[in-house]
Amino acid sequence: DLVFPSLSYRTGPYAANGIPFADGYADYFTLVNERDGGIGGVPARVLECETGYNTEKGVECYESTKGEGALVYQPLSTGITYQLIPKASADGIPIHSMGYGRTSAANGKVFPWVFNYPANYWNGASHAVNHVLDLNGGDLSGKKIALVYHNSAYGKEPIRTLEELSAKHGFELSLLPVDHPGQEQKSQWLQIRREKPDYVFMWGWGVMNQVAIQEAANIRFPMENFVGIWWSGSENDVIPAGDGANGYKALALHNTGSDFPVFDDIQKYVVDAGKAAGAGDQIGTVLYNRGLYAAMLAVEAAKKAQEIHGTADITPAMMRDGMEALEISEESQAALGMPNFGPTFTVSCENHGGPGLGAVQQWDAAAQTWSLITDFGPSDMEVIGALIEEDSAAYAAENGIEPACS
Amino acid sequence: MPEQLLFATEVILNGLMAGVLYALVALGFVLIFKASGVFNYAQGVMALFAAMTLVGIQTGQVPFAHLINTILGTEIHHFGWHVPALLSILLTLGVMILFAILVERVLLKHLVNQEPIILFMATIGLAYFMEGFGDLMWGSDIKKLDVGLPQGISETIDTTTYEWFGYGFFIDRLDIAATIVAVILVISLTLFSQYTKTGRALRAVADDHQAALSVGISLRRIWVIVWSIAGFVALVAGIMWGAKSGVQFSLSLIALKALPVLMLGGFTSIPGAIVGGLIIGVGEKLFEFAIGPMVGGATENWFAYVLALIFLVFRPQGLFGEKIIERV
Amino acid sequence: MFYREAGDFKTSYAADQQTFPIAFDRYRYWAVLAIAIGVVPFFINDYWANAVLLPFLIYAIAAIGLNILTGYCGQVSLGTGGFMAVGAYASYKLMTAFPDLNFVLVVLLSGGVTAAVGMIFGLPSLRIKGFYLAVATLAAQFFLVWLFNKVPWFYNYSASGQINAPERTIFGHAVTGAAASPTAKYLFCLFFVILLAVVARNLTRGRIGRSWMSIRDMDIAAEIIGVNPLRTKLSAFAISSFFVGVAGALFFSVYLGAVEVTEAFGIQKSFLVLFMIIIGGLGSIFGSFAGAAFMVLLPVLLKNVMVGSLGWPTDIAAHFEFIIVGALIMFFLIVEPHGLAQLWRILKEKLRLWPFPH
Amino acid sequence: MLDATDAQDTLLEVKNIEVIYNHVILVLKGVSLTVPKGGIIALLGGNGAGKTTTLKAISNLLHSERGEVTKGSILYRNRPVADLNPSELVKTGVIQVMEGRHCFEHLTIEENLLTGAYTRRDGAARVQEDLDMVYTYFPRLKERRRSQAGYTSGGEQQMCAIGRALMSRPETILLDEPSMGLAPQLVEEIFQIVRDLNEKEGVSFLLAEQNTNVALKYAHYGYILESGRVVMDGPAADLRENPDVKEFYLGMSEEGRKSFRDVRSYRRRKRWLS
Amino acid sequence: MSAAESYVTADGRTIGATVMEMRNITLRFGGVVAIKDISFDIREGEIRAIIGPNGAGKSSMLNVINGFYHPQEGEIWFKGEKRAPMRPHEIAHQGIARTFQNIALFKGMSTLDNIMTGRFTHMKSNLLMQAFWKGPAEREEVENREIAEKIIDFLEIQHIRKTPVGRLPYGLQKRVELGRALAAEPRLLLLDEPMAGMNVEEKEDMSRFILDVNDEFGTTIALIEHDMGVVMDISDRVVVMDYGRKIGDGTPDEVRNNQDVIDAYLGVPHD
Ligand SMILES: Nc1ncnc2c1ncn2[C@@H]1O[C@H](COP(=O)(O)OP(=O)(O)OP(=O)(O)O)[C@@H](O)[C@H]1O
Ligand SMILES: Nc1ncnc2c1ncn2[C@@H]1O[C@H](COP(=O)(O)OP(=O)(O)OP(=O)(O)O)[C@@H](O)[C@H]1O
Ligand SMILES: [Mg+2]
Ligand SMILES: [Mg+2]
Repeated sequence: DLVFPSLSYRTGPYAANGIPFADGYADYFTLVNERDGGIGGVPARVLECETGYNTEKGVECYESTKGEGALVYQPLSTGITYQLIPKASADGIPIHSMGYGRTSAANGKVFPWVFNYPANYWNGASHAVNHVLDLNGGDLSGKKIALVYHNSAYGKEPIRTLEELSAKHGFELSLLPVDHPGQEQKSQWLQIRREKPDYVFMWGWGVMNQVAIQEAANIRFPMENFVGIWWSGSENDVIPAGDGANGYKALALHNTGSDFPVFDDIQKYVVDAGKAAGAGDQIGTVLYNRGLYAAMLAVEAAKKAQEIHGTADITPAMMRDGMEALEISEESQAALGMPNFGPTFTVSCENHGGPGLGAVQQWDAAAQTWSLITDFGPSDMEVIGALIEEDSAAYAAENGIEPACS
Repeated sequence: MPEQLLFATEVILNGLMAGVLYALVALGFVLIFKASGVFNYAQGVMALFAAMTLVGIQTGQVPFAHLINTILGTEIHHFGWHVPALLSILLTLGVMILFAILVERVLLKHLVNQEPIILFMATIGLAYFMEGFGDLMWGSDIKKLDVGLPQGISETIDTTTYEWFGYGFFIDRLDIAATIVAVILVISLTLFSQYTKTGRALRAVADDHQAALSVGISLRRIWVIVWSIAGFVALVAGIMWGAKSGVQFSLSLIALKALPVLMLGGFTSIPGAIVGGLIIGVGEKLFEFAIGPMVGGATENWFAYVLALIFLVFRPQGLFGEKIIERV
Repeated sequence: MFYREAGDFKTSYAADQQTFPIAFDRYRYWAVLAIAIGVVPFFINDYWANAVLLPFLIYAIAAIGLNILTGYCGQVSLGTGGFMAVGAYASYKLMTAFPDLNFVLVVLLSGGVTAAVGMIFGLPSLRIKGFYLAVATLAAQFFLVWLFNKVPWFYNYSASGQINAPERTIFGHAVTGAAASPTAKYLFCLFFVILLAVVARNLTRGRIGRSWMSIRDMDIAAEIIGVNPLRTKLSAFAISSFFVGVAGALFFSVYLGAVEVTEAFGIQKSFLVLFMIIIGGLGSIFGSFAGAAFMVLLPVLLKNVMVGSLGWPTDIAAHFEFIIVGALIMFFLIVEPHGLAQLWRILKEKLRLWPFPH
Repeated sequence: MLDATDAQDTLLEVKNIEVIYNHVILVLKGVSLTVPKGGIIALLGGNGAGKTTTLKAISNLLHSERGEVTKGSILYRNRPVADLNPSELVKTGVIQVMEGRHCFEHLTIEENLLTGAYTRRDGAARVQEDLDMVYTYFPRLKERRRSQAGYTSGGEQQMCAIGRALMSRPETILLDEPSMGLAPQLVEEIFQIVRDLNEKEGVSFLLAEQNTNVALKYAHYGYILESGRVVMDGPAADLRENPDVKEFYLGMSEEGRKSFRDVRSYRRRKRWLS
Repeated sequence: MSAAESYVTADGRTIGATVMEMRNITLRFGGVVAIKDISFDIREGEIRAIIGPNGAGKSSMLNVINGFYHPQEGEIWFKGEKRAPMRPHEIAHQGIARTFQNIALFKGMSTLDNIMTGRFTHMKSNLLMQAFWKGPAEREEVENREIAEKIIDFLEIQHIRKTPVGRLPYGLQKRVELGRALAAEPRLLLLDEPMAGMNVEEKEDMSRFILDVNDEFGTTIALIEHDMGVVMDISDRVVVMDYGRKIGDGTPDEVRNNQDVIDAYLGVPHD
């Protein structure tokens, strides 16, 4: 069988976010097994391992699952991703850090085993800027944008990009770090209240999101001018703030809601059959969908690998080839019962990050739903590409890697 | 008033409010420390557990639903009722008292007369236990806590101050509520510990377990009382913080915000918790306001500790703590 | 009668002052060493090295370090995570600034840097005591982490603030980086463990160790006897931080290979190492090992049993893991408040008398 | 009431107890003794004989020192004390003055004394009366009543500990080395108080005391403990006349009291058993 | 008797010149005056007793001598020099050791380690040498061990050499504490109620140890004790304190017949 480890976190500070993702990830594979009889006829097996968002446990999980023939890792934490990049590269197992992890890993010449399609944090930063550019008719000069970020590697990711973009578009950027866990953000929000930035971006995670949105509502910051990264845009983040969160925006890697044919299948083959990974109440939530989407991409890559290598029983190396040749189109998504679920993209050796398409979703507090308010749009690859080159080159130099495409 | 001064005033006011919230957590530590010399690491987890239980009762959640469903293959989640806020607070209080009794029975009883660090460690074990247990019981999703506390900017203050200074101060109504609750708590607890026989017994126990036993103070009773009160304080803190940020794992980490308060106010002083809280709240907010931007921000966590440290160097027992007796 | 000391006479004080005065203990020690050096390396694989043995060895060093400060000198510290971070970042800066520097030296120098930092943060201990000091050391913890997170120089201006350990070799074998074999990493850490354990043992049984313990047991009396409290406490902070720094350097470079300071060296780490020494036994080198083993191995074991063998869902298993670890901590403290080391000592005393009850 | 064998009035009966510390250290090897109602019983013996341990076993405080009674039984008013926790024991009227003072350091002297009345339910006025009584016994305490006990001198703390026990209006007092660290007149005074309480209020005493001279002067009956065993017992008057007791516990030889300066050979050690 | 000249006692010991002199010492704690304007001296080789009712300020006086308390007024002269304010550990290095009224042993350490700690002021080896336990460190350790063992033999506590002192009965703890103080080979030994909680036999032993130390090593001893028998028998001169004041000073016989002392402390003239 084909082994897909899932380094999940159903405990610890981010459990509330880890659970729906892990459920979605697992349910999709169950669906594929039940409905299609596996991938190319071979059943998929999800090996779940609890990391608690803790790096050391992540290492233990990696070591204990890799021997089982793991095809691709979805580390689900920036820290663990950094951790696994050299290890997995040495072991020849691909990593898919979808929308997180090391951004410059998009450079497949330096990071042959790491993929971060369809979009990464730097794309995200650019999406957010693009969105406010759209709102302002393409001119941001003289505008003020504040970034509220989790004071960690993850939260610091967009800073470089935003700095470049602020130089390019002439907006003023102010940085407001929030320390883990982020329960107290009075200072940051009072500062926002004083300085009245036109827009606030947020790179938050866990309780920090809820508190930020709550505080923004408290100071009556206009919610439609508040844009979070895709990790700051789940139901968990907005519901505690109640009506105050109405109009809050977040970036999206994929579509929202459960209005897709695939969910009928999930209901039929997975939930009704009593095989759902979770309690079933998370289906259709943003993070469940994200888990589902990640699993879908993994399955598609596996199919691709089977196709390339002509064998159903693929190895991690073949899986890598499949990922590198992955193509997601309107049609392929529709065929899976997920029309327009995610952006269309292709992966190549030079570009493991895809084109970096993203959309914006907005919260409707009355209806308790997220919905996309834009199409999947491009990001400023001119700026980002250069940054990726620079950062990956530094990594290559430090680690004596000769960038190349096989 | 010049603008900067207005801003600073607003920061100070909010610092005071934040300080009150820290103090609420610190209070739980102080109670238990004062009464038994135990540094209760589990205080944060207790707050979390109390808040989770409150929400669970209020929304009619089935405890251990996940476990039951996994074992029996059932699909139960909710009882389908909704308990009024006040009743569920009372019920939760009952649960916390039960918890206090259990802690005494299972744990503290066996650790009479041990060194403080051992007792500290035991509460760490307790914290681990409760962390797993609480999650197993109520699930680790984020829960919204709603007992009808007001929230959001206080319009009255905003508009009045706007009329006066041309700049409306931001004060959160939740903070105002917390302040009122905290003041009532602190006053009643101070009176209790200073002027009642039980209060005196509490302090005796903290000094010397064996001697307390020898004069007939029942450690077991005292501990149950104290842990029940601490459970109540944890519940109050859990409600306030839970209303602010939802009920979920990170709630237990608020303990870290309470430690510098504790240090500064003194481990054994109830009023110290409040004063310490206010100083820390104002200090860290002001520092972040004035110096933070120059050094890149996010200074609050460490600055609170450094501030407390500076105070300690001059008063090693904290502002109001009992003097450390050094004699030979 | 399994364990005996009768008939084991000493004819000189030097012999009586050796590390293991009882022959039986000595044999057991050599046996453990022989297995660790001679047998384990042949059976080690990635899983055992990366998931079990490396963390165990490295935490053992940190635990010994903290035990020197807390168990021997009585100064409770919650700054261990911060000091480990100092070791880690020092080794990172040394490795990247001096690529040719011998890696053993890098690790030792990192310990030295940490010792200096530790001494600075040890200064308040002259006035602040007990739990107040414990909380005060949290200032070090938070400040150091903030510093490494904030000042880009420490992480060589990398985009995310992560640091990555470049490859370094000892005798031609890589010990850091992805190419390092589990055996090489294991032996490298083992070398430090043995070296530092012996040093710790020597320090704690002699003049310095006694001065630490005297400060721990009764600081006023110690001072009246002639022990200089400031120097003694600072030396404990320095030595302890040295150990913790070495542990931090190994933790980063050999074990994880990439770390982010807030995640890897947060407050949880400080608590974890403190748990180890209390569970293991304050004031005992053996206890440091026992505690590290307990806190590292138990969760792994529980996980493997519950998820691997019993097939429980991972989240229920994880919750039970907390419940069980917590319950065991309480259970052990109730049975023996002075830790696993004391439990072992009592067992030995019982064995010595066996089959007689007293 | 001088005869300890008078069974119907027995208050406290220790039967052949064995105590082990830490599961391995055997300290008491079969100690039996009786305290009759209204008796003053002295427990004598050298350092480490097990006096303190015996008292702690009676007041149920061993548990917190990781010691346990493994054999034998202790009955107070024919009830096994093992069934009572220390605080219930105090309520039934047994209170212990612990060796080494054990005052509550951070409480003032007066608060210390008041904690002694913790178990009493007979109203503040009665407690106040007893407080005054303690102050008349120990005027020094009255002077220092507002000081934290931790800052008072050794003797003051000793008075405080004794006074605290008196405050509980006990029926039986277990006194562990009451005279330790007290100035000579105070020692006499303390024993006067003991006799007073005994005669006027019928309080019974079990006292472990090193000051054999005084102890035997005031006690009715004595037990001598050596290495965890009772090696001799008898009415106090008889013990005082026993030549061994005279020599080793009272410091008298045939020629009368000898000077400490003249004791040349300290290597001599005669024991009844060991 | 002027301080300068030395004399020989009845039992043949030489009492030398003044080693320590307290001049007009006053010590206050807030409102409490623990010591009020007290002066006295201690001469080389003598056994100087300090007696007085409870709370008279005796222990405080010892604390002043070894620098734990700093008197508000008065001067302390040691070996003919006025002593500057010092930390206790510096004073220990001048050769003053003591025992405590409330036993202050290092509870977690064995008897042997406690006594070895007493040797602290005589040990020099540095950290690095200690870390590798070779050469000078080991040698020094063995040499000092020999001295410690002598003291253990002397005090007859061989059987508890390796027992953690926390477990020892009160009387033995007192003895270990004496051992620890002796290990420092002090010139001036301060003993605070060394015989509290001992029976006559043990007091005899203790007296013997004290006399022997004084005799064999010529150690000067200042002693607080409530057992008048012991004090009268073994001390050369006695200071009597009451309420922080000195009410008597002289040979045992003089003190015993001093009416103030009788009133305040002895009650009846002691035989
Ligand atoms: N907590 C303990 N752990 C181990 N052994 C102990 C403990 N307490 C006492 N002992 C041992 O028990 C024996 C009796 O001690 P105990 O304190 O009862 O003697 P004692 O007669 O009161 O002596 P003293 O007159 O010196 O107070 C001693 O040998 C002592 O070492
Ligand atoms: N650190 C201190 N703070 C406040 N008061 C103190 C302090 N030390 C001693 N005292 C007070 O000073 C007085 C003298 O105390 P000291 O201990 O010297 O008495 P002592 O003569 O040794 O008595 P005893 O024979 O009872 O031991 C006592 O009343 C005591 O309460
Ligand atoms: Mg005793
Ligand atoms: Mg005294």
